[in-house]
Amino acid sequence: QDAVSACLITKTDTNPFFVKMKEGAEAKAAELGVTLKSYAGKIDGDHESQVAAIEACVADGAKGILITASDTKAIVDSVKAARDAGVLVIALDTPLDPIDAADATFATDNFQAGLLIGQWAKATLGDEAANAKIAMLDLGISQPSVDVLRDQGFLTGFGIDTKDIAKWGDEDDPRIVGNEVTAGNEEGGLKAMEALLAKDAGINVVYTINEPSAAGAFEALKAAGKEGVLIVSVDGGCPGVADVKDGVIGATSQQYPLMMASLGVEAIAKYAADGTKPAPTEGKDFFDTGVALVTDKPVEGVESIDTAKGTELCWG
Amino acid sequence: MEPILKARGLTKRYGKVTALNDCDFELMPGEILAVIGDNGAGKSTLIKAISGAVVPDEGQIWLDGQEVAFRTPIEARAAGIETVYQTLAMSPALSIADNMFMGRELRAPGIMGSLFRKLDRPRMEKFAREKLTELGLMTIQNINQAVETLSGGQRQGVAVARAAAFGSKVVILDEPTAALGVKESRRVLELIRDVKNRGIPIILISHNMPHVFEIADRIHIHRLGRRLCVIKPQDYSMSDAVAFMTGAKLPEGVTEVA
Amino acid sequence: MEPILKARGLTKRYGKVTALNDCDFELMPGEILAVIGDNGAGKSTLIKAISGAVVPDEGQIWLDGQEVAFRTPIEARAAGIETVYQTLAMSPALSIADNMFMGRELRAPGIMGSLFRKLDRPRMEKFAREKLTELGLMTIQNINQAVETLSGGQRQGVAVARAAAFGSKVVILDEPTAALGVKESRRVLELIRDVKNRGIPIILISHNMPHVFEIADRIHIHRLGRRLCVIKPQDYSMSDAVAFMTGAKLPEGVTEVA
Amino acid sequence: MSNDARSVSGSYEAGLKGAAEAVAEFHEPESALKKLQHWLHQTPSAVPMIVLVVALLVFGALADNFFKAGTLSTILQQIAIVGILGCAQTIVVLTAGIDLSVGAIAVFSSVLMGQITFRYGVPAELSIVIGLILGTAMGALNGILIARLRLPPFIVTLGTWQILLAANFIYSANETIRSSDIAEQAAALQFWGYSINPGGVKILYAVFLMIALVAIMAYVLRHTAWGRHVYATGDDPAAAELAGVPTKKVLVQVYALAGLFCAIAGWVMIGRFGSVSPTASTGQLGNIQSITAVVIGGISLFGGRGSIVGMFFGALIVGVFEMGLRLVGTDPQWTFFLIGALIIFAVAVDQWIRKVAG
Amino acid sequence: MSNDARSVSGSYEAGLKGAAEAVAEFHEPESALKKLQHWLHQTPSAVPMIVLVVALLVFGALADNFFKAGTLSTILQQIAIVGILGCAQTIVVLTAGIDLSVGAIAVFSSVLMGQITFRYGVPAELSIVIGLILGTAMGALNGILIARLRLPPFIVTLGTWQILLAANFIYSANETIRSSDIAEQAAALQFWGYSINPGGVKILYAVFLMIALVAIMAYVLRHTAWGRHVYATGDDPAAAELAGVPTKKVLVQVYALAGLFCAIAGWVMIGRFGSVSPTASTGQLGNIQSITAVVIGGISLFGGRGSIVGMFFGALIVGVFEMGLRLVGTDPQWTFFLIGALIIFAVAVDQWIRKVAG
Ligand SMILES: Nc1ncnc2c1ncn2[C@@H]1O[C@H](COP(=O)(O)OP(=O)(O)OP(=O)(O)O)[C@@H](O)[C@H]1O
Ligand SMILES: Nc1ncnc2c1ncn2[C@@H]1O[C@H](COP(=O)(O)OP(=O)(O)OP(=O)(O)O)[C@@H](O)[C@H]1O
Ligand SMILES: [Mg+2]
Ligand SMILES: [Mg+2]
Repeated sequence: QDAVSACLITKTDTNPFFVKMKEGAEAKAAELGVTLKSYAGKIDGDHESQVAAIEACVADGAKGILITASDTKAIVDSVKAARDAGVLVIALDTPLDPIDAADATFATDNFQAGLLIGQWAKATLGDEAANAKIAMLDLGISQPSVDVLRDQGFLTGFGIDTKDIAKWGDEDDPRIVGNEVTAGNEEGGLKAMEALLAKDAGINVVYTINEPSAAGAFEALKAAGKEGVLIVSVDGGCPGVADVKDGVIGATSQQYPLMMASLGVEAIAKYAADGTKPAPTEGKDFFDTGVALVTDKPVEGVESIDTAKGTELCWG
Repeated sequence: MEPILKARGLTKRYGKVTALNDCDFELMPGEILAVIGDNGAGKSTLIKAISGAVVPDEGQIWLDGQEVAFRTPIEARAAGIETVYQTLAMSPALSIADNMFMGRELRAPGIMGSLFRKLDRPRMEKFAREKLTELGLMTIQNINQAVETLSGGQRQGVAVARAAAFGSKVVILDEPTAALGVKESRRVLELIRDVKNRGIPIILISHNMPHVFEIADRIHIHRLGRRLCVIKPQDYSMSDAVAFMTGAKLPEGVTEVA
Repeated sequence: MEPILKARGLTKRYGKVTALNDCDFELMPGEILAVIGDNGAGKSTLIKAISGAVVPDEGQIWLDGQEVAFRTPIEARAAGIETVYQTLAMSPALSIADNMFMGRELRAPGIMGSLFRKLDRPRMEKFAREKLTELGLMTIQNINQAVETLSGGQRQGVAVARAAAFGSKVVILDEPTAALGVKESRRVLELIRDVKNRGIPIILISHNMPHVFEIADRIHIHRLGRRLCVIKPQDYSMSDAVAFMTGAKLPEGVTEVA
Repeated sequence: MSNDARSVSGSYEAGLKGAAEAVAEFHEPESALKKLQHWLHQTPSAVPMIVLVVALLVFGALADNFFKAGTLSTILQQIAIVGILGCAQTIVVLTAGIDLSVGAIAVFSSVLMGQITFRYGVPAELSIVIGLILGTAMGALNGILIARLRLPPFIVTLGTWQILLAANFIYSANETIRSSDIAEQAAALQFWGYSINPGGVKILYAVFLMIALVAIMAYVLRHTAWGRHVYATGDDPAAAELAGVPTKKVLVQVYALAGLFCAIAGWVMIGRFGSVSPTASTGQLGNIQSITAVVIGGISLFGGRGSIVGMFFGALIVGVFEMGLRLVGTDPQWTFFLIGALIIFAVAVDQWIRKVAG
Repeated sequence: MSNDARSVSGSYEAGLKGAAEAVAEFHEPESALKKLQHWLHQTPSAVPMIVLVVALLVFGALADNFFKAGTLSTILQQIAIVGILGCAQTIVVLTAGIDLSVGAIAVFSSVLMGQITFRYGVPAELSIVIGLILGTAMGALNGILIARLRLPPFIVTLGTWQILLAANFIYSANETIRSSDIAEQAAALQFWGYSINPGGVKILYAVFLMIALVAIMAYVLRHTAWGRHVYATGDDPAAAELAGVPTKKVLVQVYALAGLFCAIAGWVMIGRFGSVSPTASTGQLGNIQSITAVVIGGISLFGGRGSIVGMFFGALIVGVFEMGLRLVGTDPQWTFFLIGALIIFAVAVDQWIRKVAG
């Protein structure tokens, strides 16, 4: 059998982020002549479907697996079983815990992504930051790692004590009006924002887990006549960047899923050809595909790119 | 005279059980035909086959000389065959009036009825009350009572009243007096006579020999899934009929088919 | 002689309907007591109150001189009161044998029974077959047939056989022959006599006057939710009894309470 | 020979002469309490209403901001979609069925309306009509599988739920249509998101639509033959069939109408969220939310019993609990926990009142 | 005067003398087809078995790697948890109930076993026992609410599902316990993840456990009084109560036993995944997965009909479809779509065979 076969396992296949990641991987695979099969969890945080997918890949004789793990600790055993069977496993987007459980990691630093928007929001508010009223729109009550990292990164960047850094919602800073979950879509963002506005109409900073929930939150704010509220988000998808451009979102941290995916496919093709494994970025224990803050209102001390550049780099 | 309802070779199998076995049947215009037979002889299955509640595996049915093949009770009803099933066929949670008019509800006059399709509740209730009064079922306190709150006998009364009120060609009654008291049974018999006097023929399944012999014009004796014979009550005694249907004796000219 | 079962002042209301209205009741040892009355008079409610299927709002019950208050039919059964309800109380999807032994299954002998709690199917089936044969219900082809595949009459036969087989203190039968054929009804009457001969008293609700007058030692006439009177069949004619229960006449010494 | 028969019956039926014809009437003391009990018994939606009022009072006492007009109108707009899906679920549940696909139909319909407008350049009004028709067709598909092939509703709609949701993602390529694009080019899609503002309190058109649908369906179910047939079909399908109800036809109609309601809910979603998103949570959770409203509203899952007004109160109870708990300030995990407890509690209270009311 | 009675009955019952006593027997041509039909009718689990075999053959033909021992044993290990949850769901569904909380009980039990060991230093064996007891208690809570307060199972378990899932997240603080820590300090937790390897094919202990539980429950349901009572309770609860079945007790026992099975499934989850993860998706999806297995297995959601062996085949069918579609290489959305279609198809085939076998 000549064709190299590879698997891509994403957290879900409904979130545009992973959809684009898959498209990037497929394009690269077609280019390199790799057979790519994709799998995904059924819901956010669906760890068991990922285990089943790894098992199916091994049964299918895949050469390599690209995985964005839903549960970075729990997946380790299955990954080990696959590696023992001679499969190259590359973690995408989210490092495993421990990070060396995978052969390589092509990831964004989600904490860094949160940190950037936190710093930006703080700098934008200036002195007002001390009296800010912050709405936190998170992902889900099961608190998957990406959810925690972005949330706690934002708070750190904003200068708020995160208490337990492994958990959101335990903070007691009075500036936080409340945490609500959004499932990462417009509907969730809207409802969560409505509820928090009922609680405190004076909210002036809104952290959102991703851009769709930010768009939902904006609808609620608009309906309440509060269009000037500062919304920050993470992802960097093209609609999200457009929303930054339109002023819906103040700033967003852009990530690069297509790059992760195509790098991953290349690495598997290389491994199949000559058995070499990819190396991490210098000074880090993973290959960082980077994160950039996209905003048209840059602030002192936080590096950023404008929406024109963001649109160029955006992933769908 | 031509039979109003005729069946030939009806057969119905339930898995291993053959409930109807090449059964023939005839109902003459204007008559009361009783169907008697042991428990499990297949009487209910026979009338279900005739009224569309069961589709026979084999056999043909003619109504008024026309071959018919009802696939649902609704089709049979549309052809004028009204049936009281042994299981009564009522919606327990609905009211007496709703049940009586199920499937042929009256609509309010004027625009409310034609456009908004509003039911004419007062008229339906009045009609239901009248019919029940005729049957002496005025012990029912409230015409809007749910059927599930009625006693077994009261329920049966409602079912009989429904069939008698709406039957136009044939009325079929499967053990209509089984759960009824003496007074109520008598009323049902009177009602059956009324229906007959309106010129409508009736099929009556019953285990009550005195009633059968009192009211029937002819008696269809059913045994082991088929018609054994048809007798006139004037020609035989009740004990002969009982002997025939239980297999103790054979009517003349019939050799039992095991 | 003390009554084996006695009730005083039983009252049961269903919403607006008062089904039992300060009703008294007595059953003597070894007797067959018939309960007759119009449809909806409250007969079924009375025996449900006695057998624990319904908890009366007011009133007391004594069994063998001891006051009892059954909250479930299981408690009444444990006390030896076995009942055939008008609705039969069968699990349609289960077999005849399973239904007959519901709640008092036999376990296999030896370790299979004691440790693994295995049912003794062969013994249960044999017993069920015997009891049904006694009732002449051998037209049932397969003792493992689901009850839902039986005809109405066959189902009733199974229920009666169950009660007769297990009743130890009192057997209650609510219209046991309503759906039965002539032959099968006769068998049930014989069975009732057998049970009586075993010394067990029986409460029989029936609308069949000839049967009642043939078999009952005393007749409890129920009217409008309460006991109107108790008569002996020798002392009155059937038409008197019918007249009493329908309100056409009043027995001596009773003034009707509306 | 038949004279023996006549004499047999005659022998005792003679006693019938002069039998009483009076109705057995039991006059009860008509105390106020009795009247209340009777009313509760006759009005199945009364119990959830009482639970609702109590919930309102409790949260009003606990949270300062609760009894503001803005909060209350927010609650109404938050339940608008669930309320409309609940109309669909109610008629299905009344037939002893269940529809797990309501949310999927709603989301897919909204995606269809959006994509037909933006992908093919069809005028928005026409897209809406097409979307409504397609939603109805999806419901009818459920109905045909259930009525014609006699498959259990739970499993059919479990299947179509997955099918429609997957089709929704595949067709839309997971792409969201942005609010600003819709507002510019296809404002009709956002119609139900408009509002009136009497005295500064914003009330969405969607809220009026939900109330109107509930009212219409309450009328249809109570006062038309079709409504009675829906109840009869759910009560005892075999009996209904024998009594002359075309149960199969009724079932297909019920599921098709449910599909239409879902498609309407899909349209309302666009107005409410501004954008068209295939990932809307309603696709996953709409079924559970609508069933919860239906059951808290006192409609029996075994069919044939309950009222659509009860469903409306059921949806409101959940909405009030959710908003109330948020205002009281519990963290999302605890909110989730408490809503679970309160669902059980609401139904327990319902059951208890019914029992007391006898 | 009663002599007139005797004469009345006597007047026609004389005809009874010499009545036939023969059983009405209808001898049918016992063709092979008839025998097959009869067997299909008598064996409710036969139909899912046939569907399964067909599915196996189809995927065997489509995917090269399908008919490898490794693939088949992988399928078995993938359905182990659903199969055990399916045992819980089966007994509940047989009583005409439904248990939406099975997955939540399983995940919470596994978290309890893990946390009790690691947080409080309790020996793993004891933690397991405590976990099993607590799981049983959660099930019993469902049972008590349903049997004593007469609340609908759907709504009770909908409530406890949310409550237990939230409690699970709160109690565990969303923390995963790593596989390597468990292997070192509490190997008993991972017991069911061990395997035998005959001929190099790995078969997990968990697979044997699932098969054993199905076999035991098949025996219990078929051959013990308690099993019959479960069926009777689901068939017609009012009739069962009148016939002497302590239906309330049975219900509480059924839900408690279901809770125990779920806790066992939780223990198995630790073995299978190595780690203890409160976010395991079984908590969210376990109920739908187990209900799917139950319904494809031919068990009626209205209670009283079906066999647990059917559920086992139902779980296998889903497992085979999922694995087969993965190997054929369909994309996840299409897999999702096709599984939806296949659920409906499997039940339609089942229904059709039953009808033909009539
Ligand atoms: N739905 C069914 N499934 C299987 N067997 C059935 C079904 N309906 C009837 N049977 C069988 O068919 C036979 C005839 O039943 P049927 O109900 O027609 O008898 P019947 O003469 O009406 O008896 P009864 O006087 O007791 O009402 C019986 O042996 C019964 O067990
Ligand atoms: N569950 C119930 N809910 C409401 N009303 C009921 C209920 N059960 C019985 N009733 C009412 O109580 C009265 C007495 O009913 P019951 O069944 O005891 O009569 P019965 O004497 O047995 O009549 P039958 O001879 O017809 O069986 C009737 O008016 C009936 O409508
Ligand atoms: Mg019959
Ligand atoms: Mg009665």
